[in-house]
Amino acid sequence: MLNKNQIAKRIAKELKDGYYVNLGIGIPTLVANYIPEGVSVVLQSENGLLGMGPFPLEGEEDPDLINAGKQTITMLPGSSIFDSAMSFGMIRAGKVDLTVLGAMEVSDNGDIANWKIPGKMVKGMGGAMDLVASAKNIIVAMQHTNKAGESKLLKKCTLPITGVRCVKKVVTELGVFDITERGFELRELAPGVTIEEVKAKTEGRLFTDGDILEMQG
Amino acid sequence: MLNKNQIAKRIAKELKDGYYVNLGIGIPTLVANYIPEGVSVVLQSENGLLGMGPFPLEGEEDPDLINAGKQTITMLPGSSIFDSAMSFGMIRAGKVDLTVLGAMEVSDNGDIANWKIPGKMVKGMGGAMDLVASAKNIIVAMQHTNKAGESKLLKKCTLPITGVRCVKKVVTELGVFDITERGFELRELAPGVTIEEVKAKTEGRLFTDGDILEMQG
Amino acid sequence: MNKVVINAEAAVSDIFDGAVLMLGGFGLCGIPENCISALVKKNVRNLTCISNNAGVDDFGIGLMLKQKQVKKMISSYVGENAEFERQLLSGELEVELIPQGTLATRCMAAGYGMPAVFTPAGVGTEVAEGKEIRAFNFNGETKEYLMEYAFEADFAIVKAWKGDTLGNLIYKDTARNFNPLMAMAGKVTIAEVEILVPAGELDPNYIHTPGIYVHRIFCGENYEKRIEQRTVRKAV
Amino acid sequence: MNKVVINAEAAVSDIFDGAVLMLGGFGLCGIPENCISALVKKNVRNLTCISNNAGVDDFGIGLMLKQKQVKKMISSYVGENAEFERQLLSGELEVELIPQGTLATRCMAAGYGMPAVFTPAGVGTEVAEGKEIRAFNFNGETKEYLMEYAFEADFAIVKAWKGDTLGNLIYKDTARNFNPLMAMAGKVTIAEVEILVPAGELDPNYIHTPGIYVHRIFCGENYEKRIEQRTVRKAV
Repeated sequence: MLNKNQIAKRIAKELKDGYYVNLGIGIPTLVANYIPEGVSVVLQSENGLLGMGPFPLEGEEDPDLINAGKQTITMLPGSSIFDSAMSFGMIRAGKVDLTVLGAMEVSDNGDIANWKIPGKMVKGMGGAMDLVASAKNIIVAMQHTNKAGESKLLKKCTLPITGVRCVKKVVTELGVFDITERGFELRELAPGVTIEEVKAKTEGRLFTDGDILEMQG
Repeated sequence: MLNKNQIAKRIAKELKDGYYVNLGIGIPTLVANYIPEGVSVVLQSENGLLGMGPFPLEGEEDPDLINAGKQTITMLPGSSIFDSAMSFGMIRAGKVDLTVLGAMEVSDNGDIANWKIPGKMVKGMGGAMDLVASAKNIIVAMQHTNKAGESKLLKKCTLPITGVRCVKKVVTELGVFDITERGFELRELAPGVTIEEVKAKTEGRLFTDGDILEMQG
Repeated sequence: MNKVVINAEAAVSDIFDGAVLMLGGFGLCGIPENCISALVKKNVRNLTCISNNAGVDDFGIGLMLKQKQVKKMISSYVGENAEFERQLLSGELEVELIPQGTLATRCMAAGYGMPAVFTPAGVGTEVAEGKEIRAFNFNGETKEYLMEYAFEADFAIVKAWKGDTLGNLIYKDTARNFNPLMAMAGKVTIAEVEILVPAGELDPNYIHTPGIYVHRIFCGENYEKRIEQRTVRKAV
Repeated sequence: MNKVVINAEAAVSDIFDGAVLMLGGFGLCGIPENCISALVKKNVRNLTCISNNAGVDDFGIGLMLKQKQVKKMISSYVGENAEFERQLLSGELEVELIPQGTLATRCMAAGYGMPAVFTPAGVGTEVAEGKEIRAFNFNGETKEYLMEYAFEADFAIVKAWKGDTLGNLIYKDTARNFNPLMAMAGKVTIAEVEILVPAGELDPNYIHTPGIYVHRIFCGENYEKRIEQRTVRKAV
């Protein structure tokens, strides 16, 4: 079973040189810490920046420079600033190569729910609906089950959905899953995790086809 | 009867302090030479400039700085440069206060034809269709009759039209005409011109209502 | 032509009860602090506020919420505000949540004279309820889009870094965000700037909002520029 | 990540017969001179060219027309070209004339992922024939608009003033025109620049085209920058 940082590290292996990447809040943010050697990517922050760098050093925070999570950040050489319409314009136009998001639920046809829990205060979808409706390549990074131990990989989302048939891959502490016509295809298994455990914790259609690799965190 | 410069000078009296103005090619361009004292306007060039200044001095021409007629120009203090989409965006949004255009024909309901003569090589509408479809306030500056002596103020345009019901005022060498529900209302008469002459040279509905002023070139 | 007004009070003096306002900024970054203070002082009420966020309890639009000046918020994310939550749950406040890109694009549409735009955001979700859905073949695939209308606002209130007396504006870093879009969309657009210069001092090539969109401008003061999530890394 | 190619020949090497190209520029201002020369040399044919103008007889797209490389021009104004006129009248060349603002907006729509836009330009004229017309209440009036589709191009070829190795672009004065719009709209976007600098030398606040839209960039040479209408005033 992998921890959050290992999940992020596994996802980072999906990055290819030259990719433009949008990382959501939570585990996805950690992906930036594990960009493989020799791979150069540009991070987009949907509030209007390409070329997001690490958090600033103490004392170097600039209130005019934040990311989509409202955290103080820095810019790397070659950055560009633009307004929110152009930011979502490039997202809609499919110019962002990879989007990594957290989720509350994912269904076996790629629907995602990550913005609203009925009965709880709704904070808003922010840019999530735009991202999931537009990105060509969406990876969800999340825990396999919720706090009650229930599967988050479902036949059908129970929560209000954020987007339909958009998720391509799910990475959890248990494994790596491609979303296919036939449901979740288990591709990699985390060290120490059995297929039986994955089966028990996956409510949606799950199948394997060919070799299952060991998931490298 | 007024000459081209006097027509331009008369139109310049329509300028109000603070106006953003788009001047077409031909007589409209001359309007810039007669901006009244104390009136400050900003000229838009639809290829992407607000704050167009006069032609450059010999030797100061910059190939990167032209107007919509492809002539070398200058910028005044406070200018701004933008792309063609924003340029026509501000036109469509009604931010340009006054547009002055030439025309081949105007009808008494405000239709304008100024882009195409069947049987002749068609050069294109350029920005004319965008301008006439969007501007709140369009003045046409033109000769009252064509080379064959036929009226250009018509009941109905005979040439392919550029836009419908858009012209608000027509200024010719003979007079100033508002376009109203009842057709061309003669408001001002050029020195030495009689109402009879205007009537004879106007094919569209023409009427007068109240005082007719002398047109000041 | 001179669009300069003396201060925020003068700039917002004719904003009326029941007005529809756009307020620039993302979180607390790039918000029109001076105008918000003036609106609080003026205590104008029943406002509809189009703004990506709703401030925090004691800063930004939160200050107007605290005084119950806001009837309706149109935002993409309103997370950081307890008073907002209280008013919403008690029914005192209406809220319309819309996707962030849709919000941005609907502002831009107004400034570009486009009455409606198409976006895939929200297709298949509750955001699509009651909206016209249309499939287009575009960008290599056939996909459904929602038709979304341009926003229209009585007043757009934005914050820029630099501006000139003709209303030309330049924003700094991610404080740009929604500001240039809203600047284009107001029937009346009010800009507050940190640095106000005479026309001619800004390079025409680097102006983000041409002055034609801006009706009033003033040099703001005492910017607090509060940071919502101060996050730093350790020096290695 | 380095988007730099060695020269124009390398940049256009995979442009194929029958491709749809966008070419930036307004008149002869801001046209991609180096790429046009390379296309002439390559003699690729049956091209569809989306460009506001068609050059003059011996410069700009006129050079490609002379070699009969262009099957179809999509432009708003094609006035200054005798060879163009000859080919058009003889039926060798197809031309589609569309309003300038519509052309610009259809390019932008592609770059912004919007499959269609609405514009009033051409309503009631022959431009509206066969197009969907729709009335909207917007900006204080009810008015008809045409629905126009986003342009899609195999290659967009633009000219900028400065660029960096990540493809970020800055344009100069009115040589900006259609260039940033087309830069956003190409499946492959090629930029030629007068000055090419390492990533990090351009101020992120003043970049007109973010590098995400640009696939190849090179430093052009021997810019002629021909003036179409040299117009001067007398010193007083």
